Amino acid sequence: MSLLSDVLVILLNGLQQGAIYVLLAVGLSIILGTLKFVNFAHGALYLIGTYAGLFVALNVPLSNGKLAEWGFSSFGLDIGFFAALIFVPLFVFGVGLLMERYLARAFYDRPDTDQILVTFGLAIVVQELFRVLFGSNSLPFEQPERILSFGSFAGLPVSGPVALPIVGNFPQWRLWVIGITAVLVALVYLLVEYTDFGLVVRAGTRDAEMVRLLGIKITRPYIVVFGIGAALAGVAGVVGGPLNVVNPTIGTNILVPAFLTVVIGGVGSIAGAVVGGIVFGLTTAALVAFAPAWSQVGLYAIAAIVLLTRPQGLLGDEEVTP
Amino acid sequence: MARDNKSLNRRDVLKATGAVGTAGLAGLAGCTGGGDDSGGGGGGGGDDEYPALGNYPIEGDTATFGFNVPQSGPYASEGEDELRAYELAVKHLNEGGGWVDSQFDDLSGDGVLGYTIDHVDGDTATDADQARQSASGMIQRDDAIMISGGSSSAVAIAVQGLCQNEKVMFMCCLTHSNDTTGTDCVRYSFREMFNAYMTGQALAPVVRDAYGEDLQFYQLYADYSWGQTQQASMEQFMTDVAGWEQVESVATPLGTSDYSTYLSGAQSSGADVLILNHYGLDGANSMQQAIDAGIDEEMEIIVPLYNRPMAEAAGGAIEGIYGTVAWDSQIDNTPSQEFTQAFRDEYDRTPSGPAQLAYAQTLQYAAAVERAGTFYPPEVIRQLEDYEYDNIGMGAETMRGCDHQAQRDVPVVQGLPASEQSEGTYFNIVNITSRDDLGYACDAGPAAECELGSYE
Amino acid sequence: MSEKDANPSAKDALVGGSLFGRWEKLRGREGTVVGITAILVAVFPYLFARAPVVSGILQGYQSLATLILIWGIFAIGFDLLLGYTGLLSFGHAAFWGGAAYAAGIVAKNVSGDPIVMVVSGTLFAVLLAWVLGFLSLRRGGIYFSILTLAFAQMFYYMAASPLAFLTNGENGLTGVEVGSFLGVIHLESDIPSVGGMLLGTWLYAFVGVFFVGAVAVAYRILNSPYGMVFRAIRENEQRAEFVGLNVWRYKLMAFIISGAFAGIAGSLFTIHGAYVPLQSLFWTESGDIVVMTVLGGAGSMFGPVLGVGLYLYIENIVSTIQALTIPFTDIVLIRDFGFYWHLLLGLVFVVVVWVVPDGLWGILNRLRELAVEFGSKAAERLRSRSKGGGR
Amino acid sequence: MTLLETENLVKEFGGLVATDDVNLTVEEDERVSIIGPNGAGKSTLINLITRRLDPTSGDIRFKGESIVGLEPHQVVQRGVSKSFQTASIFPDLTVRENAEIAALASERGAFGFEFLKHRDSLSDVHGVARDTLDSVGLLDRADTVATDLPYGDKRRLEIGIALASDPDLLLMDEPTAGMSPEETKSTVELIEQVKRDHGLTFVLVEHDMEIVFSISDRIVVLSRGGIIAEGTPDEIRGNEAVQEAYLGGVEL
Repeated sequence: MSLLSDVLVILLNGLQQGAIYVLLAVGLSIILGTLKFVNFAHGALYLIGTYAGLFVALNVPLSNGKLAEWGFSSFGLDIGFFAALIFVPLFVFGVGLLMERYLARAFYDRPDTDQILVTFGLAIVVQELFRVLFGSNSLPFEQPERILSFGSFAGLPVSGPVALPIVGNFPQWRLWVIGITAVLVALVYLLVEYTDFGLVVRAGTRDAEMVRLLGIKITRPYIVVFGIGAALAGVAGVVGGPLNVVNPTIGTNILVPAFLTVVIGGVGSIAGAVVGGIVFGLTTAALVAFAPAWSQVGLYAIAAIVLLTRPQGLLGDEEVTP
Repeated sequence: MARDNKSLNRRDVLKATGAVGTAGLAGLAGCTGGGDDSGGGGGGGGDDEYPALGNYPIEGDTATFGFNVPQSGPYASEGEDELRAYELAVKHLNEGGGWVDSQFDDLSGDGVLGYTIDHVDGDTATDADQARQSASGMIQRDDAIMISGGSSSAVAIAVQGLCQNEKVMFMCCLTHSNDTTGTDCVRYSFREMFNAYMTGQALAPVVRDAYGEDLQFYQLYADYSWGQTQQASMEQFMTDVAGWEQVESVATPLGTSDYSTYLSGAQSSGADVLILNHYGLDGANSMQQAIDAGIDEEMEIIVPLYNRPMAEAAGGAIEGIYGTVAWDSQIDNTPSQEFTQAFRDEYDRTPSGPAQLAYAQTLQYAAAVERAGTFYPPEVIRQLEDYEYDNIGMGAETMRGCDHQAQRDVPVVQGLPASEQSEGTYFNIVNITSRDDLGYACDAGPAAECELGSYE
Repeated sequence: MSEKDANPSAKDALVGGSLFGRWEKLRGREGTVVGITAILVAVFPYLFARAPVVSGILQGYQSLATLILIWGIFAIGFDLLLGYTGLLSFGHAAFWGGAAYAAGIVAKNVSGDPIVMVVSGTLFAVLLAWVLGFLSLRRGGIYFSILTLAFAQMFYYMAASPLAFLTNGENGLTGVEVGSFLGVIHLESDIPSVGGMLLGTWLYAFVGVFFVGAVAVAYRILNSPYGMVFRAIRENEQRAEFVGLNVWRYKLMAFIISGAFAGIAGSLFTIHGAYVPLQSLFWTESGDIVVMTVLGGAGSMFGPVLGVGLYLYIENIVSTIQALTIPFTDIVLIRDFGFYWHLLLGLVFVVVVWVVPDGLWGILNRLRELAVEFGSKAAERLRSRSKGGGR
Repeated sequence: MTLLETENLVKEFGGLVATDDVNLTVEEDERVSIIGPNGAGKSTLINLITRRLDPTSGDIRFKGESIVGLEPHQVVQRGVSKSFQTASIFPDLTVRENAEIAALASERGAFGFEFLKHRDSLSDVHGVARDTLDSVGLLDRADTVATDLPYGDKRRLEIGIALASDPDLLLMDEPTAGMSPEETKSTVELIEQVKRDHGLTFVLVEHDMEIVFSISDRIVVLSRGGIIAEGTPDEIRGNEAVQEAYLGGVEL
């Protein structure tokens, strides 16, 4: 109604859309920055996170795919959303470690192109595996009504609309998505900026060769970086899952915008990933409000413009070697 | 399966004996053939009177149907149900049962024109490109005499264009765009399903009675041809029939999965009704997000076209929301009950709307072949054009000759709450809007843009 | 034929004289390569779709044969960029789909002459490749891949909505009327007599001519200074710059040339189907050409064509296999085999990238080398034995 | 005639001054070595001349014309060639092809449109390539794939590539780095021979003082980005500032 409320709505929606990108982009970015590894299978980690979230939080009926054929009529532990928020990142962290150990490590010394190709292939494999197991139709991922409810404590309501001043009704879950993202990204930021682990990561981002020469055994921080990146993608899957339908293609669909977020923000920069995600979210939301037909085109146009005018990304360091 | 080792097929025999090509070569078409091209194949009497065309005449004593449905991609579950219905139709054609015994007098239950019916299936993946590749394989390799399928308009339009070129008949399954029998219509394709235009006509009186007159409505629509035609007809009929006023109509581009900003716009518009012209998973997304934003507390929501994957994905979000469906097992008449029963007996599950379309279209084609006395496509087409029937559970119908669009009733439904949903049951039938209140003349609406193309 | 074999090498001298040796020498000649390609193109549809027994096993059909050649042209051009110049574009759908649309729109509004369609589609692709290449090549490595991806997606979404008045949006471009070739030959019709038995349709012959032409041109490019420069850039871009080559402009040329091949292929795709699906611009199409090229063998002339054949064969024929049985028996190994086709393809792709980066063609090449070695050894033994006998 | 001259050349990275007001001249037919402790700015200076880096201020002139606005390949086309610190070759191409690429660039320019011309017809290119390989002693290995060469031969090839560009000035960045004593010896012989055969002007950056003092006409000493001494080998040997720089530097 009022211009102010319109602007606020665009802001909130933009932040929320950006939040999922941010979660994915931070992981992608530290992996790319520190390990110089291009992970086109990051979307697959998101996919795994979403299905794992569904599995832990709910119990959904299966009507399609091989699992249903093999007699599994439903799927899930149904132990609540909060549990998913705890267990899924741990699980995907583990998946990330495995991926680092058995795939990425074999490719650190191979060209970017090979890294892109092998992870692109892996993304196809994971997607198809999920299609085979769960069917290609969409599963409903209902938003949790409450989290943290146990015993006499009813828990915090997280779904449904909430009345905000000026804005009016707004889907509560979207606010939670923004909040959870902010907390997690802040944690990762603190970890990287203020711990010894972070020091190695930051140094690695600047000059991996130098860190190696200094004799720091780099393998462990590396593998942890990969795990953290994966875990963030897992969280993104859990919190983002209930916003959209869940099917095997969501991983590949989100990969492209997530990658664009990284490159427009600046590789290796957490702040850059945050800024990139917010820029994407806000511009998409604004275009939707003012020129909807161009909202999808706009995302890619912005990425192209940023890359051409500021190749190192909005917050990226200038590359030393051409 | 028809795909066993055939060392030579009919097309090859033609080429090898130098009997020259079929269609094409201007001026030659129609002059060739007429001889003994059927190559000593068995069975079907009377098949020699027509020239070779497309995959006619049929080699051997088996006629192959091609069922091109989504087996991967977002509509796979719908495709699976369609395939079940197709296979059931083939079974009934060959062995009797179901509507073959009770509703279709033209059919014997012992094949069609003495030919045994076989079928091949293909995966469209709800992708026009792949659907065409799959269909051309069926036509060229498996010599399918008829293709049926489609779970989206883009696929149906792409495949029916191919079929027109290849001179092979296409029986549409689920396609709702005006264009299928409008600007992109072809001679070789027939549609039983109603279209976006008719959905608008069917819904308007129902929602007017439910929500009252003098309301304001706000539309979101998927920005491609189906969404555009859907929103145009909703605008027209909500304004003309329901007497409502449109506040705004906003396009959501293809590929949108987050509708929150669009929905915020609708929310702050002050309109009373929100019409979400999104189909399938887009519809599941936008509907779910509208409910999460609490829009259902402030506005009434209408979703013009439902399908089962959408209902499955949206879960309880569809509660109370009006829309239309192709057909529903709860429709109370003899053919519907018979089909539901036959399907349940065979598969132990409830058939979906598209399943009924698939079953009906296959039998409809077979019956037309029997009436024509030949598989020669132009004659079959002439049998279907302006054919009147009342045997597939949607009342008295006409397959109109000018645009190949069935003139029929349209079921209007409301979504059930999650607690009342069960496998195959997602909706509550509110009304069956009579075909007398629907449709348009041959020179009006989408039909005005239709040019069917040639028979041969 | 990989570029390594195209050069006379010491190995040839070793095996000279034997039958293998003579063959090895002939293999490298341009005329031989083009001639053999033409012969293979001529018998392919017969073997694939019509020959007794063979086609029964292969289960091929005419339009798939045509489609394989069309994608083959696309792949040959793409490999000039990926395999030879070392640039991984994830946006070639823009040229393939862009040309397909351009050819279709020209057919609808100007002329349906197949030659006019190919020329206009290709020109459009070249212009687009020039502009996108100019912009994308400002960055190297993954940035190049992502920029091309971003641009191509931009075109996809533009074709989907804002330009739907031209492209017919989601429904795809329908109503494309392909005219007759030279005003006489309707491409959809069959070729009379023996030509028809071999080639099938005029359309196949039309596409086949372009395919052979594409092979000839690509072979020539690879043996021109460009071929050398492209590989130099792939091997060591910095060094290429420091011998005084304008690396950037050569990269742009590689991009434009590969765009031109994609353009020819895209235009032929429209002629083939008389329809342009919107998906032809989607990024999965770019992904498909990457998979095909790498699977077959990037950096070789015919590997990518092999990859195309394999991919399309699996996609269209293997995917319809209901159950995998042990040949000539009814023992079922895997039920619903076709259902897994994409998964299997993905797994094979990962293995190829990981273990055999030169793809299936590389494997074949190694087998061939083994055979040559074996052959020359056998010949030698034969010679020594005959000498012994003479004494 | 003055071939190369830098005028008040400055390069700063952030606040760090890597090249400090360097005025360097190289005359035609002169062999100049640049020495200095680690971090003295030798590589930066070379990278400035080859245009890999943009100077912060100052000018670089080659044959009297400023090359500051040029791209690296244009500088090479003008006649400044460079051999790298590591064996920068085209590993999967044959030795012959390695040389041919360099010859192509010098004979046919930085860019051409001859993509349909068969390379067998480029006799000029083949000639230059053959001569070059002959002069670096790799002609008998012309058909070997470069990556299969032993390290010393790779470095020879690297120098060969630089020579095949037909340079007027050759910049050599530590040509013996990482070599065994024998390889070093043969490389020095190669340089001596090239010097004799081609009458080449070159600038050598080198750590090995034995080589520097044996083949240089003039030595320039850099420290902390600036020139602290310059002169014949004999003059440099006795220069106190140089000894100070080396003793006070990071490395002896």
